[in-house]
Amino acid sequence: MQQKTTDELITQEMLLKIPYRWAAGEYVGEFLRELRHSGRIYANKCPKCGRFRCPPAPVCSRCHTRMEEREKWVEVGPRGTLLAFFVAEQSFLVPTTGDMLEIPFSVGVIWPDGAPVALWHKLEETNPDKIKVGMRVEAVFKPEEQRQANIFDILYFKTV
Amino acid sequence: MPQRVGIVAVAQTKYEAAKPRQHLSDLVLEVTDKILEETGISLIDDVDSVVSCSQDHWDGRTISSMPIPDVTGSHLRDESKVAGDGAYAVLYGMMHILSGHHDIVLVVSHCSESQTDGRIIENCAIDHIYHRMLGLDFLSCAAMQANRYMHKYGISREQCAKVVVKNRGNAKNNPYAQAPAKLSLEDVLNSSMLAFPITALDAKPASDGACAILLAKEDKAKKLTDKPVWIKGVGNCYDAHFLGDRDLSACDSLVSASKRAYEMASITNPGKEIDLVEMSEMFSYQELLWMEGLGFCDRGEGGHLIDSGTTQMEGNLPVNPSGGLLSGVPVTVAGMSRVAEAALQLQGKCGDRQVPEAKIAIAHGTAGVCGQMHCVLVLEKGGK
Amino acid sequence: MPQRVAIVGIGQTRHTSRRPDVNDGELINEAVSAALADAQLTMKDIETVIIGNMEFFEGHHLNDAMLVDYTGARGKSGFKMNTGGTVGTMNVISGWYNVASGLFDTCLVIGWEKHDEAPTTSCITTITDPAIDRPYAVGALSGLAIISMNYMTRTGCKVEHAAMVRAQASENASRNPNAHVRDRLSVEDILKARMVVYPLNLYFLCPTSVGACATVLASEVKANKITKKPVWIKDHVTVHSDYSGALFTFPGETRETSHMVAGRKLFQRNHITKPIREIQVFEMYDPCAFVQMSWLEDFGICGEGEGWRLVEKGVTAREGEFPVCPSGGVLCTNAIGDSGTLRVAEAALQIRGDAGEHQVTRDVKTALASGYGGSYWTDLLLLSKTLD
Amino acid sequence: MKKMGQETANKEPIVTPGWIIMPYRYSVGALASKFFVELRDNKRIIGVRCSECNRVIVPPRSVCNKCFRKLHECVELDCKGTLLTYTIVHYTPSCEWLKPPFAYGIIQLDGADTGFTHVLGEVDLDNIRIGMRVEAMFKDKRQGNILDIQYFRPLAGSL
Repeated sequence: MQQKTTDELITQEMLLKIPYRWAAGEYVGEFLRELRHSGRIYANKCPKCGRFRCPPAPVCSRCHTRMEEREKWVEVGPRGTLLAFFVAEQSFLVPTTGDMLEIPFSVGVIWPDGAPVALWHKLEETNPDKIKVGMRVEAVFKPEEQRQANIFDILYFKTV
Repeated sequence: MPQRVGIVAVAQTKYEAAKPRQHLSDLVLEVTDKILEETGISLIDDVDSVVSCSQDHWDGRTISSMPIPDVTGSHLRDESKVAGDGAYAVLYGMMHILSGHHDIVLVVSHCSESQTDGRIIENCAIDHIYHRMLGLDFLSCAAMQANRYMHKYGISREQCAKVVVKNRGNAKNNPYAQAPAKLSLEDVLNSSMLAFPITALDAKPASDGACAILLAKEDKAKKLTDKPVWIKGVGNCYDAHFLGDRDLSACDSLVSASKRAYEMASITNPGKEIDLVEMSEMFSYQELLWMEGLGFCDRGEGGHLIDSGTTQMEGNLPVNPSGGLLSGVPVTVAGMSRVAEAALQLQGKCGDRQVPEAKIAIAHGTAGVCGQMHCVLVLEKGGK
Repeated sequence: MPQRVAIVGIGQTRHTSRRPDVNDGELINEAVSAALADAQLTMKDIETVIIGNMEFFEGHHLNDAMLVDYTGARGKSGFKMNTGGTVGTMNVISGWYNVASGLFDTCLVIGWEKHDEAPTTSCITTITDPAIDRPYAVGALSGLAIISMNYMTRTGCKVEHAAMVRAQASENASRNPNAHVRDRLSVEDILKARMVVYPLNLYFLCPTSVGACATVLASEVKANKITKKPVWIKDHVTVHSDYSGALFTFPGETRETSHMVAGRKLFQRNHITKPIREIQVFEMYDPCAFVQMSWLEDFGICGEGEGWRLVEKGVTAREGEFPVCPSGGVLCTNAIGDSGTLRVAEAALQIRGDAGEHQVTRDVKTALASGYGGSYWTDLLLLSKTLD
Repeated sequence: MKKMGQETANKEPIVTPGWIIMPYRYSVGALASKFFVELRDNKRIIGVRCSECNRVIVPPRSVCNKCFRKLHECVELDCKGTLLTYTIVHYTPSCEWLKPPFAYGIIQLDGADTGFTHVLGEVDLDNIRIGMRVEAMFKDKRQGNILDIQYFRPLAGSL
């Protein structure tokens, strides 16, 4: 067979779309229900070593002690202190939805009043010059009738 | 004699078609805590390393083992993940101990098939250059293997249906089983055809669950339980990936894997020396084909073996007393749950599904299209 | 019986941003063939194949089985690892376990990633929990940005020091033909780059590369027959963190990261009291300029706040007293599944004296290689020229 | 003190629906490119020969998985072959364009030593026989991927 030297290099495009229904589990589920019903953010505390978890968890990740009493959940926030932040100026494809990220998009890591935990959420302020580590922020919830027991029930954290 | 590796305790969740109340970390926590209750050990002080097995595609997460350290006491400790099948995590945990690097290893596996669409996940495991666009998945490929195998050796659909009736029947005595059932051959033959010759009942149902096994070095195993189960032999092997590269009526990689395991366990006549088999049969024809691969009968004799009743509970070589995968066990957990069930048999803890005086058992895990990779473990009853 | 394990063969591909001329398998096969040639072995001499990467970067589920034609694993034992950024070093550690357990005498270890097939940041974002923090993750940049800011506030390190680290890396990479980004950069060029995620500008972060690295491991008995330059894997330690990754230290808590625990454990049980003296080169997994300095301290190579001072004094340069990443490191080359294996391979090349232009000036007997990934996970390996 | 399980047992479990959506761009490599260019431009199926094992491998790969040699020598293969095995699929697969019931088959192309997997078409699903002779049918509009072959159909007069 005559070797026609073909240097055309083929690339093939394939779009992967996998549907998921991720189970949140009892503890994260109850955390999200509370966002919807009471508009409150909850954490729980290890009875043995005192480490907090937000959202609440069934077991302490440090000493493996079970944390099963619902009444012992501690309300945290809605205000808090900013531990860290990033302002994404470059968009990228959001894998869960397939859309491009609307930018500028700023994310804060918030230390809510009441428990030494770190909660990642959206910041209203997107101008990096107006965001400082250590500044005070507050959770802004959707109106109750629009809440759906998911993390978006908190719209964002606004600067206080 | 080098230090042997012992199975000290095993734990399984109930396998169910869907577990919407449990995050993957909850599944692993459930089986981890069952191990702690049974052995009384502390995760932080006694367990040296944790090996998990899970699949990024099935969990919908890159590095899907990231929630595992939280529930296995692995903060600032040794933890790692293998992919493929749970039996490989047992193999890797065993290596942790044989190498002298660790003494006690917890191996865990989980999967929630109900979370996603298995056909798309399996399609992602098929070669992307020449085959993926054709829409192939493990079911359609297995159907082509079944056809080839049954055509070449005259295996009948009734013989395959007998496997389903046996396993779903055995599952009635297994509290962990997802779908025990009293079926007739006609039920299986007449259930809806998925991909000729595989009907709905010929195929493993989708399932959610988790499994955990505690491994220990010989001296520590003897302290932790009076019924240790020794891992006497292990062997694993890959086959070719392209279906056209293989004789689909055979399972060469299972032949090599079991040969290695038997050599290590100095087993010369599997048919005589082995008391029971817990294997990973995703489809009914596979139990017949894998029995040939494991050396319990000659090539093409799988049909006669099921006809002979040898592999029934009352036969002299019960296969899948637990009900096997056909009664519903999640992928990834499959291979590890075979090791767990085989160990329970050798510990005499199987209640109604107990095989009397079982001394040596085979546990088998597989992954990939048409059983492309196999892992075989030979377990031996320890203690008095 | 537990066996001692040596690296007897090393192979890697040229790392670039795109390789349209090869598919995934062919990329891997380039590194495998190079490693076998280096060890003067054929595939028949290999008993088991350990491979690892993150499946979603190329979209292949069970890709160890899918690529057996190219990895040579058909008819052989082996399985796949997946531990995030540390998978490269975990491949080598898994290979060590395969041989040290006595089950096998030779093992082929493969780390690879082909980042030109899918958007990398989008893939990394899927490491998060879908219900809670996936909408707020910006790939791996978020974690690195936190660690960098934390280091600056803790020790007074300046942006200029990070620029020095990156300049040094560019000097090393310019001497390494297999590195991806090889152009020499001055501190000024680096400080002018555009900001990606404060405080990390483009040059403070690693590129996304295409590449593969393979190493052949052998038991003691086999190793001395195969090569006159075996590199012994003396010890390794793996330390993972929980999901929070101990990124923040709250009042009343003492800061303890997985790197600190790994360094302490490894040095203690190998009787290393002054690592900066007793170890001659460190191929660190450094995905960001700041963390290279922060982690020199965390690993216990130097005290708190001394990391950036070492850089200032040129101690960590290729010709310095304690060279760090003479290959250019992850800062100049990052195919995530391959980077960890590459760190071990490059450290081994330094011990063998085969690193060519980027060989360090010191005589190397003992080397360190590290892996980072997941939620602040660590692998740390100690390699040495001799067994004692 | 009520445990979590009792507290939430009667409540609906919270489930997060979502996707993983990822666009992939695969470079198929030099040898596979040659295969697809031949399909697209010349409606030809090529394999690759391993002289060491004296085998012709299709679809072609640049490494022989028996002797691990690099393979370059392309061989043109006939588009006809013998059906090694098949299945009839009654569900919608992950690529929606294939409507059930349809058939897959593995075909031993004349002159090749490995099977070639593809879709069967223009065939009476009840009369597919292992061993029957089939031939490749090409699409009119071809794009350089495996779907340029539309399906394999029974050779006239071979039933």
